[in-house]
Amino acid sequence: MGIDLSVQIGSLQLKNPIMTASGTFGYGEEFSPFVDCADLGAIVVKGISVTPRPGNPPPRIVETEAGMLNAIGLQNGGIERFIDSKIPMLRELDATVIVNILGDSVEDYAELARRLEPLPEVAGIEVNISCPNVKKGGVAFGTVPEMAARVTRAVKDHSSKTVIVKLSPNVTDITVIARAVAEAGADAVSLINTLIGMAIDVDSRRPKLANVIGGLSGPAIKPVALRMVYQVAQAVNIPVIGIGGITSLNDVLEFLIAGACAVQIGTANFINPAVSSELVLGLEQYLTTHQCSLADLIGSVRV
Amino acid sequence: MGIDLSVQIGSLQLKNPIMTASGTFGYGEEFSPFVDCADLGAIVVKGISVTPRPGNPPPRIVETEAGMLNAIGLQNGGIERFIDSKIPMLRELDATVIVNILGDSVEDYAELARRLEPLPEVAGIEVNISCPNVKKGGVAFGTVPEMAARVTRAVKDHSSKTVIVKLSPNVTDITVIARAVAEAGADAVSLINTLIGMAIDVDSRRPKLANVIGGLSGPAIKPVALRMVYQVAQAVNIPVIGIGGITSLNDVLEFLIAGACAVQIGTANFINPAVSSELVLGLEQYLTTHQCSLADLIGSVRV
Amino acid sequence: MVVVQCVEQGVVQRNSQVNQDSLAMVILSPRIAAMARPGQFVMVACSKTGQSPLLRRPLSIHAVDGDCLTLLYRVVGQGTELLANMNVNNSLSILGPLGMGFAIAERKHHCLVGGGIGIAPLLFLARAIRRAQPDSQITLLAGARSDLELLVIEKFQPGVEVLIATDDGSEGHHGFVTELLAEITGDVEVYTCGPTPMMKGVAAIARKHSWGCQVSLESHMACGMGACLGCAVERSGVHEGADKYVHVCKDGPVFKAGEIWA
Amino acid sequence: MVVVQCVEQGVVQRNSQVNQDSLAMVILSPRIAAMARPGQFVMVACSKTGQSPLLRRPLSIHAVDGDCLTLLYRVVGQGTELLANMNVNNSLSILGPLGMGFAIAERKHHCLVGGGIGIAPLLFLARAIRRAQPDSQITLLAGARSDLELLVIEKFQPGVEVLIATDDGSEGHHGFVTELLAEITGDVEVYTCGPTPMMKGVAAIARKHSWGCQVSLESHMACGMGACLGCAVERSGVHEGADKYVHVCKDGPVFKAGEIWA
Ligand SMILES: Cc1cc2nc3c(=O)[nH]c(=O)nc-3n(C[C@H](O)[C@H](O)[C@H](O)COP(=O)(O)OP(=O)(O)OC[C@H]3O[C@@H](n4cnc5c(N)ncnc54)[C@H](O)[C@@H]3O)c2cc1C
Ligand SMILES: Cc1cc2nc3c(=O)[nH]c(=O)nc-3n(C[C@H](O)[C@H](O)[C@H](O)COP(=O)(O)OP(=O)(O)OC[C@H]3O[C@@H](n4cnc5c(N)ncnc54)[C@H](O)[C@@H]3O)c2cc1C
Ligand SMILES: Cc1cc2nc3c(=O)[nH]c(=O)nc-3n(C[C@H](O)[C@H](O)[C@H](O)COP(=O)(O)O)c2cc1C
Ligand SMILES: Cc1cc2nc3c(=O)[nH]c(=O)nc-3n(C[C@H](O)[C@H](O)[C@H](O)COP(=O)(O)O)c2cc1C
Ligand code: FES
Ligand code: FES
Repeated sequence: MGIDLSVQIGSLQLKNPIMTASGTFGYGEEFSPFVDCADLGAIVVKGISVTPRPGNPPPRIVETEAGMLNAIGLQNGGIERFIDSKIPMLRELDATVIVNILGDSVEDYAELARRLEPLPEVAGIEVNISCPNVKKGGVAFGTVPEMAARVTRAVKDHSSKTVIVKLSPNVTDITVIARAVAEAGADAVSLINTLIGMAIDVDSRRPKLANVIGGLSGPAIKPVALRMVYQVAQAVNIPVIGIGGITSLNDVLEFLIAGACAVQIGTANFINPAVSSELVLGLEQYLTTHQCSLADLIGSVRV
Repeated sequence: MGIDLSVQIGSLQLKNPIMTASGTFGYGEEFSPFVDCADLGAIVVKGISVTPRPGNPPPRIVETEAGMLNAIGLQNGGIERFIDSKIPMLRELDATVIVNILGDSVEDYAELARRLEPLPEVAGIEVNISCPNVKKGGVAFGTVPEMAARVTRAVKDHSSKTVIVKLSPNVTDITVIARAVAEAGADAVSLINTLIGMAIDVDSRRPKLANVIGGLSGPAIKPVALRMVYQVAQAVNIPVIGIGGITSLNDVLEFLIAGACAVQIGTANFINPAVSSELVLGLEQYLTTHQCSLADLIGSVRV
Repeated sequence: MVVVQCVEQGVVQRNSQVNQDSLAMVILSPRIAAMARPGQFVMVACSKTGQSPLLRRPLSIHAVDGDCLTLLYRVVGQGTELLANMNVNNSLSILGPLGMGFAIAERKHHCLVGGGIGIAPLLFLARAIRRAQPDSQITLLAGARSDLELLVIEKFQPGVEVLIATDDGSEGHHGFVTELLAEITGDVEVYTCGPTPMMKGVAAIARKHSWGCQVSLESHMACGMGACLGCAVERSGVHEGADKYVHVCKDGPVFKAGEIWA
Repeated sequence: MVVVQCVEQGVVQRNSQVNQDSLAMVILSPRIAAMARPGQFVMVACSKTGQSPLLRRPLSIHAVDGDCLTLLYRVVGQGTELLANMNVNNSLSILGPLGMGFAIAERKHHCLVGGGIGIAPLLFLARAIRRAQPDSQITLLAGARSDLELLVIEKFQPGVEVLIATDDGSEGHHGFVTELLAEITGDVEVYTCGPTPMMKGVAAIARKHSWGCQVSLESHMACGMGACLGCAVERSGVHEGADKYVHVCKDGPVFKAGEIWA
């Protein structure tokens, strides 16, 4: 019998702690030549909104040292098209599917949760609170604890699925937000979303992204992500999912040791499309070689 | 006649906009085999406190992707020793010297400003507000606008020198802090200090830094720094000094175009100890070749 | 159409200068070579995975010879510089083949218009047209700033008529490559790759003559396989919501000109 | 003492394996070679500046021959791996010479104790002692896990008595290198470099005999020249404020044992 890699996130049991990060793995099918999605802990699909969004004008991405900036602008076909055209395909993939949702208002989030509720193909919801609240003058839901809590409650009220709230790192104290959403009923938190960054083309003196600013991801942000995961793991009693620059088995282990009970792979999928399933194998081998259980590892950092 | 590289920061005129960042250039003398400090816009010396500080136990530094974490712990010999043993040496260097100061209380900052006031060798003060306020339970001065403003006022009240307030990036909205210190009388702001990060040694399961967390610097943070400089340059009417991952002439230009009127070189000094004076030459050549003045460049980003 | 890709460890067979700033790299990469179609591209890791630069670089497939791919690339930055420094027997990770290639139209005359390094995907295309339609006419219009920049055009011959335009008149027509299209008539399909202004000009002429016109676009890419949505390019006409943009890596890089420019 | 440093573009003359995981690199680096003293080190850029890994790597000066430096290094991670892949005529940026080296004591007997790769700075030292004090006795005690790990000891001969200890007894004494010190008596100065537990053991024995003892320490470094304060090591005894730590790059890497361990 192999080693037990399963982890519990709310009412959801994942085969293993390796997930893919929203917006970096499409809807899973794009990666089918490289990864059997059924082998992963879960896939988190690209963020879905109530109505379709065109996304930002190009250029949308630019490379930086050990990272990249993106300003995709949350392009997606809306919940309707997602249900009609993506759900049948996701059923075939046989993966544990978590749907990342985003909105301009608390009502948007509630509506999305309600629409996803009847779908057996959807195992959980990841609530992206990095978006600006249109009604509150564009301040991001993720930066004000009360607003983050309200979104969380709205989603929980309309969903019996596992609800993960995805935290923004662009805050003074991420533990305050984490505690607020935990108290509001979140089953887990995932972190971090991208850091806000910018790049300028010196010749044209224009921002390299049409949107001026964008989200920084990749190995460059790993130290910040790991610190926040460590802090949040101390601050809340719900599972923490680590995200940010994870590329290698060593990175996965660092996040688990810091207190994450699962991790998401983002930008690394672009460099090695098979990385997520390689990391499942790598983790299994590591635990076998070191005769160590996943529970032994998680949160085992000695300070 | 060469091109005019001078910039005005408060009452201080710098020869050129290239400075070195506090904590990365010692007290200047360490770099004397590589750089004539008199050629630089200014050197910012390692942070000084009222009483000597031993600093943190080792390990204090760890490398990360395109960056490094440090937890030096503000080691310094205190203001007394600085005046006795470093000022005479700094006089010899013939450099424009800015002294970085740090404290546990508003009174500490005021005291440091008062002690530096009579020294002609000190051209300006850079106020590091990333330190925790011991009296207010350790919340960093740099994260609460009112506290940042109080520190600024205290220093300005005791100093006729140019006062630069150095902002922490570990906040939700850096423009709020920038505006607060500008209103409190700061002559300029410099940003960014390091992002807070962490690294774990997987074998020992211990943090790689004895202090557990540390400050992330280097090319990895450049996109975040540039974004914040751009935002702050829009938000305040005082000069902005850009810091964060600057390594090449292209980086210098990006920060100037984003709205910085000067820059500080930090981690890059470790990789190429002559980089700061090379950048002065590089900038001069660029402006000559492009028949462009410094004023044309600064804040010229077109969005 | 089922698009099949893989990641393959390619082995450099040759990496030689074709002019001052461009090289041709021949890579043993049998799986990708077997699947590739003209107009498709690969994403090349220019450094060992995990090292700088982080992202793979998109490069068109210039030719396929047996188990080998040829890439024709201009050195413009860190990634292509690392490629230029590779030696025979070095290996590099290649992801591909990617995207939708050119559709070989049923036409009497195929007119390939390349500007600068935009000639890269056209050789593979010319060979495929020759094979698929041995009796059709193929013309290459190659544009460059000067004769020093004229890349690999001899590889197109025989079987392809080659017309040249240079900005400085140092070879062929003195002027824009688009001006060479004045000489073309009949039942024509145009396939073009090069700077955007050139391709727009080509597309405008093609529309006037009611020729078919396929354009090969570039865009900054992260994944190369439709997952990141980074490579968006606006479609012509008014489109709502998620249909406002097409994605160069997956919907392209080759598009019908009318889909992009009204 | 005036310490003078420079950054020099060194050119690799030789880079050859000395055992499974260690190499010796000979680098033409005339300015640094001219200034170097035993026990000093250099900071080597393992990649082109600005590329991964970011920081330079500290390596002891193993030998100086004319205009050349030799570095003896063990491959342990990204930086040293890049060094191992360098070829003759490659160039690399070297910052040095750095730090305070060994002080050659006025003694009848100089005892050099190296553990594993810690032998690196001792060859340069042995040669300097031989030159400065041709009549003194020099003994090298070299420790390793097994005979496969015994590095370059033949380079010390003639003129240096060599005693060996291996953990597995595959060569010399079966046991710790510290145990070889039992055979040493007289007016001795000990110079040691290797794993910390070994050096602590050596220092304890030296103190017992009232020998002089100099230890060469390691610490993670960013600048290598006293500017970043990253390489701090705690001093023995109670010291207040900024004097609690010494800095390996500037105050060391060689320290009197008593300054570090009480
Ligand atoms: C589908 C496609 C096919 C291509 N085929 C070829 C070809 O056959 N030969 C050739 O020489 N070039 C081709 N290009 C352009 C080539 O991808 C860029 O020149 C290359 O990525 C530059 O990388 P660099 O690191 O040298 O330059 P840098 O400027 O350092 O690159 C920085 C970043 O910008 C991106 N980038 C820079 N220029 C371009 C560009 N023109 N298009 C897309 N991304 C860019 C890079 O991929 C990288 O992420 C193609 C581009 C696309 C999208
Ligand atoms: C003064 C001094 C002299 C040295 N002389 C030699 C020598 O002659 N031969 C030799 O093989 N090694 C020597 N070392 C150790 C050598 O610096 C490290 O093995 C090397 O830096 C590892 O780099 P890496 O990228 O291969 O390993 P990685 O583990 O990838 O390095 C990661 C980071 O940790 C640092 N690091 C890792 N190990 C050490 C270490 N032991 N000491 C200091 N920093 C470390 C690296 O510099 C780098 O910043 C010396 C160290 C010091 C401080
Ligand atoms: C191209 C791109 C698109 C992304 N889209 C989303 C999204 O739709 N919703 C979301 O919550 N996060 C999104 N993210 C953030 C990632 O899920 C992840 O939090 C972030 O990239 C950090 O992880 P990494 O460093 O491993 O990439 C996106 C990231 C990238 C690079
Ligand atoms: C080793 C080290 C020590 C530092 N010490 C100080 C300090 O004493 N005071 C301060 O305000 N900033 C200090 N900093 C922060 C730098 O001045 C600078 O803000 C930061 O490193 C970002 O710039 P960089 O990416 O160019 O290094 C230190 C940074 C490093 C790397
Ligand atoms: S490059 Fe990722 S979708 Fe096209
Ligand atoms: S390495 Fe910077 S002070 Fe020693």
